[in-house]
Amino acid sequence: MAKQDLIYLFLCRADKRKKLLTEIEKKFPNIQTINIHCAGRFNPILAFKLLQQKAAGVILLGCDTGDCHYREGNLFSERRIFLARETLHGFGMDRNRLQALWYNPKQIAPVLESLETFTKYISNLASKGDSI
Amino acid sequence: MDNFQDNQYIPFPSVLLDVREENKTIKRFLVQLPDHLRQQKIIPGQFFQLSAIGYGEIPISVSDFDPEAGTIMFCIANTGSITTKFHQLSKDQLIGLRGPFGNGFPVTSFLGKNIVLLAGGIGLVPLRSVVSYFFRNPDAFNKIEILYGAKSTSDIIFRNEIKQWRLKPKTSFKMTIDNPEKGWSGNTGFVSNFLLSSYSEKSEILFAEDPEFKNTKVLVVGPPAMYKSVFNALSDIHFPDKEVLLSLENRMKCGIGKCGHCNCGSKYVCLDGPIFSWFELKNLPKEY
Amino acid sequence: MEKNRLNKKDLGNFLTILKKHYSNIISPGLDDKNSPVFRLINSAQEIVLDKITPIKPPKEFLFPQSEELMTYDKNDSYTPTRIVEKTKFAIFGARPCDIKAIEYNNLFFGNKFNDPYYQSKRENLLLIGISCEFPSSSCFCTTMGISPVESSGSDLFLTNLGTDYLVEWVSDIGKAIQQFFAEILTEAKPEDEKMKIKIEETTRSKLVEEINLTEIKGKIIQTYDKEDLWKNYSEVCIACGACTFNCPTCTCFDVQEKMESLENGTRYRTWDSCQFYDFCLHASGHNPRGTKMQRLRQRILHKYQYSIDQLNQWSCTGCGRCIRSCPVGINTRSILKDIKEELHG
Amino acid sequence: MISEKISQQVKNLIQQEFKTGDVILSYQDSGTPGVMTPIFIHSKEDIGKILINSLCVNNLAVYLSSFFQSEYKDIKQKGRIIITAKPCDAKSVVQMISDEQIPNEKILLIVFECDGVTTSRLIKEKVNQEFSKIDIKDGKYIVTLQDKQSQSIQAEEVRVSKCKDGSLCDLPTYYDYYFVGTEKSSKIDQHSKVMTETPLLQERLSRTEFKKIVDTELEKCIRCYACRNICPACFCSEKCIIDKPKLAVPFLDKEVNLANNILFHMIRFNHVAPNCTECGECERVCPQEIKLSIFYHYFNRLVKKEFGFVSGKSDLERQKLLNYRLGEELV
Repeated sequence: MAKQDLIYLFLCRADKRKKLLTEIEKKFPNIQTINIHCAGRFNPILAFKLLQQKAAGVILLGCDTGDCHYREGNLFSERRIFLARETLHGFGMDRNRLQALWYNPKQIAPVLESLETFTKYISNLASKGDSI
Repeated sequence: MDNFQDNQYIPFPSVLLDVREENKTIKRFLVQLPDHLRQQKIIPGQFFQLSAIGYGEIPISVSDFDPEAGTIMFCIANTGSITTKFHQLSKDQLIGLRGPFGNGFPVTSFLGKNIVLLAGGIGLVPLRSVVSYFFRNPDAFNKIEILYGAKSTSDIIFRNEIKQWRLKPKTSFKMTIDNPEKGWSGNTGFVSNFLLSSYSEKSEILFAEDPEFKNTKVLVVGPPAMYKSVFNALSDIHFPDKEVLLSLENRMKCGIGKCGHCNCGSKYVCLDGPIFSWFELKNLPKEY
Repeated sequence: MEKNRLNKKDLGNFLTILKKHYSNIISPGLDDKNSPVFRLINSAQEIVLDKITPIKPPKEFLFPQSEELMTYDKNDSYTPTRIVEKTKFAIFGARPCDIKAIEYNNLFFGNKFNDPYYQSKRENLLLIGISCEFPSSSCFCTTMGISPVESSGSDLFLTNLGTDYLVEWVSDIGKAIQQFFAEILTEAKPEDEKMKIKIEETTRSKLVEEINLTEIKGKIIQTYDKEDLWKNYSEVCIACGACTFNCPTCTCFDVQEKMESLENGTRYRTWDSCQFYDFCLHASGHNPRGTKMQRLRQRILHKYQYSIDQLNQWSCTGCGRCIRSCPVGINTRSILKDIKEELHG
Repeated sequence: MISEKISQQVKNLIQQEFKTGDVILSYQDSGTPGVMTPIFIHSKEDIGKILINSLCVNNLAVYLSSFFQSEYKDIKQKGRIIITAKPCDAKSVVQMISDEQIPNEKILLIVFECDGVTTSRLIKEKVNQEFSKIDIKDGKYIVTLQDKQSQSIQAEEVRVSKCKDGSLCDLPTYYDYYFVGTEKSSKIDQHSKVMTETPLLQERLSRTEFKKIVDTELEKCIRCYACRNICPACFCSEKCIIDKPKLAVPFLDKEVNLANNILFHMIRFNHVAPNCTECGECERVCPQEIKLSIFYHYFNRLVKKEFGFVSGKSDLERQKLLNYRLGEELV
């Protein structure tokens, strides 16, 4: 798959979210899912590396604020993601290539919807010739 | 220069004929030699650069070489990232092979000599190639004594070979493990104990056969800590330092004296070594 | 040795003729911050010779920072492919220190085992030297026994005579291409040689200092155990690779593999520095040169002792780049002075 | 100009404070004209070597963490560390204390007033040639050129970029001694806001234009890691993710190309963003003259604006990015 539309999705406890995973696989062939234990374990430099070498976009999908299995993991991550997005901007990249979504695990539709918007946004960037 | 074989950086794909577990960290790899290497002389003590293709290259010394069958054997301990990859390989897969590099033991000069082999842990691997050279050429030496020290019983390698060695003529084999263990009736303590005149099972060659050290060579391979105790013991009995040969290991990348990683003073371990005499080692900086 | 004069106005023509035979011409030019840098040039106007020598030596054109050694792919049963450089190129305006460094590298890469990647580039190189008139305050070439107007090692060698260049055809390759430039060359005059000597004197007077190393040549290893001497400098050292990466004779490299996918990838080599902690770190965790003191000593002893043992040459040409690039101002000259003092009490 | 008087006073104080086992971190002449080099002093006799003047541009805070980290076992510290610092360097020290990299009680921080430092590179640019000697006299640099001619330069003409305004010159929140008394040169304009208010390239240019600048700058990088190793905020030493040798596939390929270079600098700035005190050392030491200031200014303002945190100015508060308490408000 070409770099310009490959998207990596870091999914908090993906092994427990079979239904969502199958939906994503069916609908978005260009999304590669990576299982992580908690959104708080997400290291932004992984996103930098992916964006620099392989992917056009990176999403982190974690639990809603307050729902975190480890109480505050996603709150740490939120700050980190903020800084990471600004880092992208600081190096002349589109900060929206890195997104964090916080969702309620029971609702799948809004997730798919935001993934849809994100893929569209990324392919739009590619068509404008905005390379990383 | 368009001759493919001129480029020393290019490995030759070679088939793994057999992969066997020696102990929990060491695996034995039997490799089919590429055609052009079959005619080449491979001296015991030399090393090859093996590539786990896609991951990187490591220098590994030859542990056995069968010129008739065209096979070569390596033993690899699982210590770093690339050796881990090697341990995941299995029969019939390909690895890259480049070499042989280094000087090797001067086996042809051992004619009529007594040889004492001191091996600590995985140090038995390069010395094994010397042993099998001798068994293939029984006239090349007078007598050999193999002194082997392992950390524990579970770390012992080449168990089958050791059984055969014990039965060979002109050969004696002694071994020890570092600490006493249940079910182990043999020697305990470091391998350097065999060199102490007060030790009950001291080396036969050094103390009985040739106590003047006129016709004896000592070959030592092991971890740096072992060298220290062995050298202490050897200097206590005033063994001549020029007759002691040992093998150094350093990080290397190219194997041909270009990358600059393995140097020890003005010597490159890959070109001038890996076999040095104790005498040479005394003049080298302590950077090994 | 035959000599000619070349009018400076004809430098453009000189390059045009040169370009017919050597498609790429590399010369000191200016970068976006007006600092001199060796780069590809297209016209005589881009050449800048009245500045100090660029901080990055021309070794990168013979020994690139990252260079592919081979590629492999699964379908092809891991058969590696080889890449050979075939473009002819010329380095214009290399100073004697850089020429001598390339000469050393030729010796090093050809020693015992041939390095085909280096040699294939070296064979395609035409080295055009120039007398050095603009030494930096860190230069010490005369200490290493190199004259600022020394031509040996180059193919042809220029000296600035004011309106003209004195052109010396040094090597066989240089002599062979002399005929192509017949139209723009004039005969050299007897006084040109005197001018060259005068330039040498002026340049020598501009150097900050010259240390006489003849007495300590080959004896520097005796300072190996003088840890206090090394610690004076290594405590300050931050263990970066600036000195080694900018050194024209530093040739250490690391070999790494890069997977494009599970099926194919490349093996490449890339500059490595003996000042890095992981330079000789064993897989077991043992590090033969684990302290900064050992690594700094290794660099200095390699330059001034080990290379003498191996190839009977200093592997330092006194270009002063290590001093210029050192973030903390470690002065190689004062290390040499300290060594000398140590050896002579 | 940092006066000889200060240099002498600092020396006198160190004489009094020094006890066996202590290490003094200060400056001395390197022997290269116009370049000062740090010095580690272990014995009382060497205190005379100390020389402090307006060429002391190095930030000595970088050496502090090495005393308390594993790699450099040979200099594990028993006594105190007596460190001489300019007010801007002192901020790095304070920041390291608040990052718990160095214990407060092991440091004797001697700060001296400074009104701008310079580097030999700037002086060379100013006189547009090489020189063989520099004397400092009456608030001027007297430069002896290679042809033995001399030229004098006013201090304020060649100040390094961080000295353009006084944002780093104020007194640090923590210090042991502070010496005042600069002489004979115009003081840095404390009210100037050059550093804090000049629009950033990231804001001034469109993203594609800015990206081009980033690419041309970082293309030159040779990854000698001088910027990382000179940085007082980069205190991971040999544990740095970039050269972790034990990883099967290295996180960052050693191959030097634009993508890897950008990745290296992204990782570095992302990591040091909350600790960077804008000391400017990374830009100064770069042998390829990469303008790293376009990045660290950006990150510093960002952290200040979004987290209200100015590194090096608060002693106790650890950065918010590293710390989270339940109920605390996010970004």
